[in-house]
Amino acid sequence: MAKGQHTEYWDKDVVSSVEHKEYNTLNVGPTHPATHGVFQNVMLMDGEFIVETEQTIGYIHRAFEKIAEHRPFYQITPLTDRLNYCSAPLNNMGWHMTVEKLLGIETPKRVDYLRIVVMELARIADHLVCNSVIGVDSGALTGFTYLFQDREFIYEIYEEICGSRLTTNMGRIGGFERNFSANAWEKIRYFLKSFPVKLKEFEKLLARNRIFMDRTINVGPFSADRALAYGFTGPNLRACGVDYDVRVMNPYCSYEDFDFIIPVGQSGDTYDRFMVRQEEMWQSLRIIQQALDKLDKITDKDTYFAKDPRFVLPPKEKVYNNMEALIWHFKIVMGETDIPAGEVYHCIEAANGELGFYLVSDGGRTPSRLHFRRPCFIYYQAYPEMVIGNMLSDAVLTMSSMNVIAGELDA
Amino acid sequence: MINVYSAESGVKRSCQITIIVYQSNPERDQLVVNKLNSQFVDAIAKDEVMSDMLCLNVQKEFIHDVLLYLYQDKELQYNFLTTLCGMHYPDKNQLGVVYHLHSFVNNHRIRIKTATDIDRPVIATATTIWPAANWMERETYDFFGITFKGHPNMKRILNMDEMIDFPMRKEFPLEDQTRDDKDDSMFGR
Amino acid sequence: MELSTCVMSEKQISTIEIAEMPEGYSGKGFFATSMEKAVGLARKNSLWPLPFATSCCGIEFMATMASHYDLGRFGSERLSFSPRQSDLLMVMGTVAKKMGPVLREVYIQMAEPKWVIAVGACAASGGVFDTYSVLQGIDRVIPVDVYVPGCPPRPEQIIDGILKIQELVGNESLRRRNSKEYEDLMKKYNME
Amino acid sequence: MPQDYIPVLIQSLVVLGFVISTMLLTHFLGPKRFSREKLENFECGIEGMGNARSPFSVKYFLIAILYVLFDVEVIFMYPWAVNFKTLGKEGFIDMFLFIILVLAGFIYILLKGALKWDKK
Repeated sequence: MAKGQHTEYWDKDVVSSVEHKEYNTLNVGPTHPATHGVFQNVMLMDGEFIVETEQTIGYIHRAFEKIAEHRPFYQITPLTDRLNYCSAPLNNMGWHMTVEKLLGIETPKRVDYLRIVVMELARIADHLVCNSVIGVDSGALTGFTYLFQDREFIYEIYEEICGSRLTTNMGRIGGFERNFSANAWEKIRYFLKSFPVKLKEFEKLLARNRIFMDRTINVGPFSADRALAYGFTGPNLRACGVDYDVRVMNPYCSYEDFDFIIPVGQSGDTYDRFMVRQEEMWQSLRIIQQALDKLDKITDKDTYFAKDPRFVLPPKEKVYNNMEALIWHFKIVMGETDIPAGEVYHCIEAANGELGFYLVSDGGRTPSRLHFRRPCFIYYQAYPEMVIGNMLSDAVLTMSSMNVIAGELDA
Repeated sequence: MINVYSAESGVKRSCQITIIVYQSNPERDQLVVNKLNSQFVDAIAKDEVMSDMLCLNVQKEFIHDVLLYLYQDKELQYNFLTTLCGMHYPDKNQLGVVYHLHSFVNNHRIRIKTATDIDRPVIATATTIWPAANWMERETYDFFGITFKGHPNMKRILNMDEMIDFPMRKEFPLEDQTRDDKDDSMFGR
Repeated sequence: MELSTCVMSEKQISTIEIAEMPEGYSGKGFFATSMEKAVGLARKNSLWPLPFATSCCGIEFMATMASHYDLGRFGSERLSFSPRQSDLLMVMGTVAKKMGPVLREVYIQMAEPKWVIAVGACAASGGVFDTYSVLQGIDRVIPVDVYVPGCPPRPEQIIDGILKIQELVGNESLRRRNSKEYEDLMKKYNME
Repeated sequence: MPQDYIPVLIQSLVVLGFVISTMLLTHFLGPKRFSREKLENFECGIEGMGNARSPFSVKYFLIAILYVLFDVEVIFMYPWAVNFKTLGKEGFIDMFLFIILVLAGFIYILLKGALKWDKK
């Protein structure tokens, strides 16, 4: 009230609530369409505005790290693809590379390129779900139903490679369990031809759409230094303007032979996160194309595992009529392979950020401690800071654009 | 020297598999160790386990100052707390905490370990330096029972609040105790 | 390579039968059947599911709902996230012990008549995770009608589970919900 | 003359009959099971805290009342719109005055900021 000195009661702005007793608590609880999984936000609301929010997670806590201490090394792979189940092969490959780093196994170039093709496909699949669900949360359902068709096609490629759609358990420590079939290569090439058209269509549907831009531009903005302080990694950090990407910072699995750009946003709001994921899908397509060209140049087409046979099952006909092969097969399956004592931290650029595996082994059959660095668990702490002061519908959009996956959140 | 059965040739041959310790850059490790030794006289000890990055043991009392120093030092600039996890050493009867720090500026990672005895596990909190440590410390408390002095709200995060003991300790059973359809004789237990 | 285009020849008579008619007495221009069957037919093809999707099976359910496998063909197009307007509780994914009371509360607040389908090994029996924090099967908390195996079950298996539920709904008698065994089933779960 | 309205009467009886009979039928057909837990309001699965009769922000109430006000204004326009031709010019002027008056009220509300929804 710049004009008058003292303000009578009736002169106050009619809209602002006077004594703030109209706060009511709203429970965006475990079973709520806005939370794409099971976590709970108890929000203190002043009308539509969020004054305070307090999170409860752990509704599907399955004690992954406790299970990992009771399983031999190659049996932990099925655990990892239930971490971020939207892009399961990414976690599997991450785990394989951690054990290879501990054992000092050098994988040949062909295995690295095969892994890169699979990892980039998984990244596209994860960004597909996240971006189409941002559309669903802001009301545009058509994008979801159209894009899921391509995700089904990626499922088909996974089935060609490893037989299962979602929880893939793909590859082995040191390579793959079998070579890619010709059918898989055709499907990958068909995907590279047909998917860009659909992605362009989806981008045209939402990216420059008036309603979508009003709903997402500077909604839940986050500054770069706060993001770093809160341990952000992945597309959410890049949307804030920090170009940190594990594939470039410490390249693994011969990522250094590929050239791709890291998309970076400015203000870290929902629109930047959407566009960063959208651009990353285009970059993943480029990487897969380069990987296919490099794979065609490699002459021998049938090496699909590393020379170090500690984790590679001998071929079946040898196992049936050769004593040593049978013993070796039995040793691998029962997990008696000799693992050196030591500890290793290896991280990969998963779809949500830097997915790290801190593996401590005391030479025994099972790891003595395995800690998963789960990106969702770490950056979801910043959710109150992004949301307080905004409106509830913006808070829903911020949550879905951060792509918090319940499986990875409370492993 | 490890005796290895190679699958294709079908004959047993022994080959030298060297455990290559992937040393990112030893001189930066040395720089960190020297600076820390100069700053904290006897608190730092290099960990002798085979590991892929510089690994330092820090005594419990100095942990907050070491982390703050690594965070604020202009030359080291470890601005990013990658992860923080608890450990349980049943033989030494200790509980430990492992911090992974990563300096974005000069792309260098180090691992800081501390240990505290099991009956009074209290360690200074790192949330004053990185807010990211908030939930990680709550998770470590939830799993191992290490309380972090100075933490904003020190309570369980993943398990049920009514749970009393700490599940990630080695002596805590993994399986669910309410199942009666699993008789241990079939599982060789 | 032509992937998914199958050309329907003209003479092919479509063999898809719509919902088959319940048995009844039919004459010139009229059809009579028992009230139970008519109500069952109506309920069977308009089940409104409540997707209690917690983890990986939830993503497989999204694939079932999307255009490729399309659960809408079976009448359960409309998902309802509030238990008040839902008939079928689809529990998909791991249910931790912390989630047990929530699941029980949602089941109790559902509109009668209600059915439960446990999709996936984790919901049926705790699945891969035999750990201290996972509820070993949701039938310890709520009565379950159909269990769908698989981790995660393929969309076809989920649809097969829905068809099994539709058979149950189709020939359920109108008086089942106040019959004796239903009462002590509820007593067993101490829900009055 | 009145017998021309018999089809309308029958139609309305059929409609009313259908509505009432389905409501009664479903009331008797559907099984009912009431328990204390079931009748509490749904709080995403956890038991509710506090009752729903707590005071809420004045913004909601304002928006609702303003909507009702302008809806009533539109209702007055229906008879005018129906016999627009017969009322002719003076009817137009009378209606115009009425609309101007209500518009003044609307402008007052706009300036007072009662419709400012997304600002604190």
